[in-house]
Amino acid sequence: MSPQQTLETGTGVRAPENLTLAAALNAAIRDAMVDDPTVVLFGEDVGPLGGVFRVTDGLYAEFGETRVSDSPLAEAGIVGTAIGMAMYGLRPVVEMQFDAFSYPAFQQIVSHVAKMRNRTRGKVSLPIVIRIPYAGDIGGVEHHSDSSEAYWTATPGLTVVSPSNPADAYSMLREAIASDDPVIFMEPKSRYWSKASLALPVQTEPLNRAVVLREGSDVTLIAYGPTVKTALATAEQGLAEGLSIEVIDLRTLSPFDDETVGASVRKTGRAAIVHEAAQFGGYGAEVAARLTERNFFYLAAPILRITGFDIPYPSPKLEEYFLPTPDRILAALSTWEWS
Amino acid sequence: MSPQQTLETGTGVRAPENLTLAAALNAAIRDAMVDDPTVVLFGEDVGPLGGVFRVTDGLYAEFGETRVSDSPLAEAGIVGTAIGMAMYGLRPVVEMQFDAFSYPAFQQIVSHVAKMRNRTRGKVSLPIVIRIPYAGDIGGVEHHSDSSEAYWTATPGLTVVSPSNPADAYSMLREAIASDDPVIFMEPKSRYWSKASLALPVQTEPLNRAVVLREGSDVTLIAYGPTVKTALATAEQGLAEGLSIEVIDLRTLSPFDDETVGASVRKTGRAAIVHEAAQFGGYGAEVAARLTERNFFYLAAPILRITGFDIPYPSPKLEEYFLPTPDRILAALSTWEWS
Amino acid sequence: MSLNVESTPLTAVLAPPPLRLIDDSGNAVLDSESGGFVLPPIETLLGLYRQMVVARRFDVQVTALTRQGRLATYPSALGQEACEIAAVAALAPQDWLFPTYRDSIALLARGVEPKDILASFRGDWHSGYDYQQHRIAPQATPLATQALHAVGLATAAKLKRDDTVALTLLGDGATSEGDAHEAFNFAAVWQAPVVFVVQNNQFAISVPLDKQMACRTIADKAIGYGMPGFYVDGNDAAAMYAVVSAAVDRARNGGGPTLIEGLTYRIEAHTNSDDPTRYRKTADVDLWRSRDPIERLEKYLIAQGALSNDERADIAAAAETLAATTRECMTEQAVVDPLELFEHVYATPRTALAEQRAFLAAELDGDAEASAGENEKSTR
Amino acid sequence: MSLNVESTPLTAVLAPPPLRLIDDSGNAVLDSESGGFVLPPIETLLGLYRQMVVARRFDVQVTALTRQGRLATYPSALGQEACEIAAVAALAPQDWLFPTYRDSIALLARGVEPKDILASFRGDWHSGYDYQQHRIAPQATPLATQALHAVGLATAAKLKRDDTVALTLLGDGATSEGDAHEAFNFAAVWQAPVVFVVQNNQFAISVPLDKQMACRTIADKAIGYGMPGFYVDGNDAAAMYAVVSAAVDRARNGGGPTLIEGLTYRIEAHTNSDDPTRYRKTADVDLWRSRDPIERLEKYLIAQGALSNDERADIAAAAETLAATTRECMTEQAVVDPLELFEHVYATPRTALAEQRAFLAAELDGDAEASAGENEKSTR
Ligand SMILES: Cc1ncc(C[n+]2csc(CCOP(=O)(O)OP(=O)(O)O)c2C)c(N)n1
Ligand SMILES: Cc1ncc(C[n+]2csc(CCOP(=O)(O)OP(=O)(O)O)c2C)c(N)n1
Ligand SMILES: [Mg+2]
Ligand SMILES: [Mg+2]
Repeated sequence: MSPQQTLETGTGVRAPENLTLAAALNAAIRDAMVDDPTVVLFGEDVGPLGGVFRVTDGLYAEFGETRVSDSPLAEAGIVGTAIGMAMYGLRPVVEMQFDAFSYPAFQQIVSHVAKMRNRTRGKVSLPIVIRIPYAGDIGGVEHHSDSSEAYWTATPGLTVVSPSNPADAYSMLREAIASDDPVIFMEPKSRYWSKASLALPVQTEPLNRAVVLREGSDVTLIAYGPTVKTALATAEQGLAEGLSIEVIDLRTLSPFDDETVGASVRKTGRAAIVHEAAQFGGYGAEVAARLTERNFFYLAAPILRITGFDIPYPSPKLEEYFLPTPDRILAALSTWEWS
Repeated sequence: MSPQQTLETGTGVRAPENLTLAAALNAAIRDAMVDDPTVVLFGEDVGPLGGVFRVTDGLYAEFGETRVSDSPLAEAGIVGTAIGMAMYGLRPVVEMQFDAFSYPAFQQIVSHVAKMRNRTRGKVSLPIVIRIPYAGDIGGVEHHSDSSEAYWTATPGLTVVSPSNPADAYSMLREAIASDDPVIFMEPKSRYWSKASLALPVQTEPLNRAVVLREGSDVTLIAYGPTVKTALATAEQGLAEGLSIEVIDLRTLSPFDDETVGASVRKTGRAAIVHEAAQFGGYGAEVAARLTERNFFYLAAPILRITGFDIPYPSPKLEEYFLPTPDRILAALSTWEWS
Repeated sequence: MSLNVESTPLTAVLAPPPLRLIDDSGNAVLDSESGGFVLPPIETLLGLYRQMVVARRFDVQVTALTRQGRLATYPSALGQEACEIAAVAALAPQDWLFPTYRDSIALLARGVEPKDILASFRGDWHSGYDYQQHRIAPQATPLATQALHAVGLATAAKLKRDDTVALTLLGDGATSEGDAHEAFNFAAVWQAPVVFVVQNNQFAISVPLDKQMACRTIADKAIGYGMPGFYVDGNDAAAMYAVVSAAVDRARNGGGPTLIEGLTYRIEAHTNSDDPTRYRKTADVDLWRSRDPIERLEKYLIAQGALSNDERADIAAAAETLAATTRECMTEQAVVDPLELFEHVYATPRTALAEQRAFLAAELDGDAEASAGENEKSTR
Repeated sequence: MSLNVESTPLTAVLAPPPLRLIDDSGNAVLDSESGGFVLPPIETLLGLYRQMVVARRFDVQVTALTRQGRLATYPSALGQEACEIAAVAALAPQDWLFPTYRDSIALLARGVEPKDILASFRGDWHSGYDYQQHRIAPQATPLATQALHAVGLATAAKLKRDDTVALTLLGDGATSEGDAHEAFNFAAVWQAPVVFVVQNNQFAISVPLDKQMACRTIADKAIGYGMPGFYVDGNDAAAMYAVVSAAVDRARNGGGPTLIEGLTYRIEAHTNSDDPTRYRKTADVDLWRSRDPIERLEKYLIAQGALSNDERADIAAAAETLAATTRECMTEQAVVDPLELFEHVYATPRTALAEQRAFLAAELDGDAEASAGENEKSTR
């Protein structure tokens, strides 16, 4: 867990509570809206319903129609109007209902959100947060379990982050909203209901820093979002098999924290990256490629990628075969020649 | 140059001609339309104008409105209707006018074109070719020089190819049109006007095979599309410096030809990949990661990526500083410890 | 001001009453109010009635099974039977249907087996039916995307000079998507033989229509594309059938596309994971329950003496049989083959997928290490 | 058939004549034909005339410079001056403009310097002007995307209770994009203070309007969004000014969005790399040349005795001065700093970009090898 401090906020410090990741996100948006009147929230069903995952529960009632609103059902419209609002000094937080439903907004995100600051030579910043519930393991029907991070991380101009636990969820979302850069905020659906006891407001490590969640000496296991839990379980299981696994939660996917991860890899000499998305062209490729480039002579073995297969995300009955498991990860690690 | 044969086609064998890559593509579409009445062509300005790059020049006059037509100006519409046509037994060839203008079609491509066959358990194939002129080096104003290959290669279900010369342009496009899988056909804009003497119809190596364009013993230099020319120039220049560079033209980006490229890397022990797109999360990451995974113990040095910087494609006055050059590539290679 | 210069703002203009042929009380409307449409023959109405009753029974059954946790999710069309059934009934065998997740009963009406309709909602592969045989595209989830597929297919049929029409079902919310616009426009420009049936059930999950658009009716949108648009009482099966049939005929005869709005109501929650009490009043739901499309048609048929007790019993029996089939198919364990994961992604075999398949096969054989290592070793 | 049930198909219906206040011959139209709009005051018309003449001179000058190879590309607005200038003239200083690549003369009319307008067309960074100061968004290339930005900005202004209006310029072709639909719809639902001015210059590169849409007029599309739509003679600066001004006022006073179509013609090629002889007849171009918007207004002003020879000379002189400035700024060599490449991508500094910047700096210093090696060595 990253070191936690309390954050200055107009909403004051509260007693520790048992909070889900979804509730932590909710609190982060709420506190940001209390602290900064320029923060506005809109998207599909984020108003009275509180979002299909209830992440925006209660915000419509508290802040009213002018700051929290259901938009027409059109994702390019949501992101496109957020751009205009940001140009006029607002800080829009918008929701794409599911990962695959961000695709209609692709042009607005890639050609404008990502590029506006650069094309205006720094004169127009777009402090927009695009929240995207992503990944699977919730028994979702087709198109509801995509992991789209590779699309965003391949796009210069975007900051891409993904929390794995309630404390980070709160802290990272506050920071994302406060950032002058647009942030793609990827929320691991399967972790929405995971809990932690938190005294809000909490401040964890800053964005752009990876965190060593568990120290180990044999292998560096790199994860983010939904697979952090898997990586931690793997480390536990590995211990029983006599393998000391260091687990890193990337937290921010773009930029990549070369310093923290590189140091770990140079220490262990072996690394593997775990994600749900397909392997081919996935985000893990960048992780493996850059760590190898920068640390080749420290490596005792190739960096492995334990990921989803190179197929569309499968139906619920088959997802257990698709998702990386501790067993599969340990099996992969055991293919290295250990000398 | 890949080995060339002539292809059976109703259009007959023609005398050798000096053809540009654009003209070779034009001939490929034409011959495919002559041979197969189910091939139809549509998109923005592909009719009487013959496309902004003249790739479809003369086809409207030859085949008429029912087989070649200008569509309304809407890329999701173009790809979406192509899907319906393919479901009814046609083989649509559609054009996205520039790379960045394929983004409005992103959802149709990623959620449908790529997934239809899988979600229907193989019952519905979509033999669609989506032609995308891509990359820079033509002095294009903003949004006209994107390299989007990483988006498509990260998407299971798509076949992604890019020819680098007129012979491949013809042969690969014919094969793409004949394929029952949807193909993203990426055309290197800066190479449209490069010429070769060809006797059409020509058949080069099949899709999905990379080709060793030039043998060498010290380094494997991997390129595709626009950077193949750069790689060949680098090899030439390297020779003068006493470096024997093997140049591989990938031709097909997804799937990756592990066999051909792996064999070369095992031979040379050193490899580098060159592309125009930004490095972070770019296609080169997959190339470096998988070659390292599979050939780690043959590698004398980390696989290098010589690519565009991690910034949006710059304005014409600055593109010379952005694009990989032989000098930059050779400088990068010289950073390896050579023993 | 010359009226044909300014396109009159309609925001403040009340929507007209929708076209209906049978009113709430089950009486035929006056000829002068029927918009030039005539009541379909009584046997047709009886057929629609039968299908609607059966569909309702299916829908209720599946919702119940979903509450029992037998299905992962089910978007009910309860209350929307007139739109769904009439749309399908208006099609000829060679025509194609492009449905959404909401339109399971449309598939049922076109002859797809319950087990095949429900496959994906149970968590299995998308759908089991043969798309080409049934001429039904897979139920679409990404909103409005299927409308473009329908336009493409219809255009292909036109190019081939086949007399095939494509009909696509859309939700009110889906009309806000860019893809809906592009579909309407391509259809109009290409004069594609396609019929767009928008089921205006007044909600997109929790969002009511007045947050979705400021236009008087969805049908009015047709004007902006230069195609005919019809605003129809979506709980009147007779009207829906008459208007959709006319549109299908027009499309078949080279008259191009039509946009039809059926005004109806989503009685159930959006899906089982939705909580409609958060965004709408029970009183509204009750009001619309009282405007039930099946009851309306039933009253009319009874008044016409066209629905005997025998007939009703027969229909009820058919509905119960289907319900039983539906329950039974839920008890069958779907046979799941993990290795099928790799089978359908490409028509052209891929080495990498063969490798991954072999890896999974070995893992399933309890031989994971050997498998994972193979690749590495073979290349070393 | 009750007319308010069926949205009349308009495909076969001829478009009405567009609204005009001054006819082709330079005469004011009858009050009864002016759609309730009145001619703007003569000083306003004179101001429009001056700006149009100057804009034309600029446009012709830039096209000439482009032919000489001094610019990489230039999309001319020749013949569209009435739309461009009237749209800008109707705005108050606090209002925002969201232009496209075609609308350089609109920027000029809003006070942007030639060198700043032309920067990107010369191959330099996008634009040199200060967006916030001029309240002009960067000229948009991805079609129709800027319309959504305009709606967002207008909505933000409304939320902040500012009396700011956003006006966006769109092409006829761009209205086919999904983003245009979403922009129109969001604007209408949110009652955003935004004005959409579609310059229907009858071509999207080579594609004529009848392949773009089957609707009678683009203005008719407004009906489907519940907002007012106006079909205006885009070569009549008086009418464009009157209608846009009314829309801007309505937006400012809480009346929501308006869609205005200006019917005009693209006299030049799409850009210098286009060859219009492939897709249109010279006779058509000549016809539209004869309907020149500047000549029309000139005739009117002369007939009114409002345009003295001195005034004309003065305007001509201003135009020539601007042309000279424009030529001169083309001779200035833009100072290009390669290291600026890394400066504006993010507000938050990134280590990786600093590394890449250092790499390029070293390369420029002729020290490429040292630089490329640094990273590898430092981590070894
Ligand atoms: C492109 C896209 N965006 C968002 C969603 C998520 N979603 C599923 S159903 C739905 C509401 C659809 O409303 P409507 O079109 O009225 O159809 P209904 O469910 O009422 O039948 C939403 C927002 C989606 N499936 N696709
Ligand atoms: C999304 C997108 N698709 C395609 C293009 C390529 N393109 C540039 S201008 C143009 C035609 C636009 O026509 P219209 O909207 O009528 O504007 P005009 O050029 O006539 O002013 C096209 C297709 C683009 N810029 N953006
Ligand atoms: Mg609905
Ligand atoms: Mg135009």
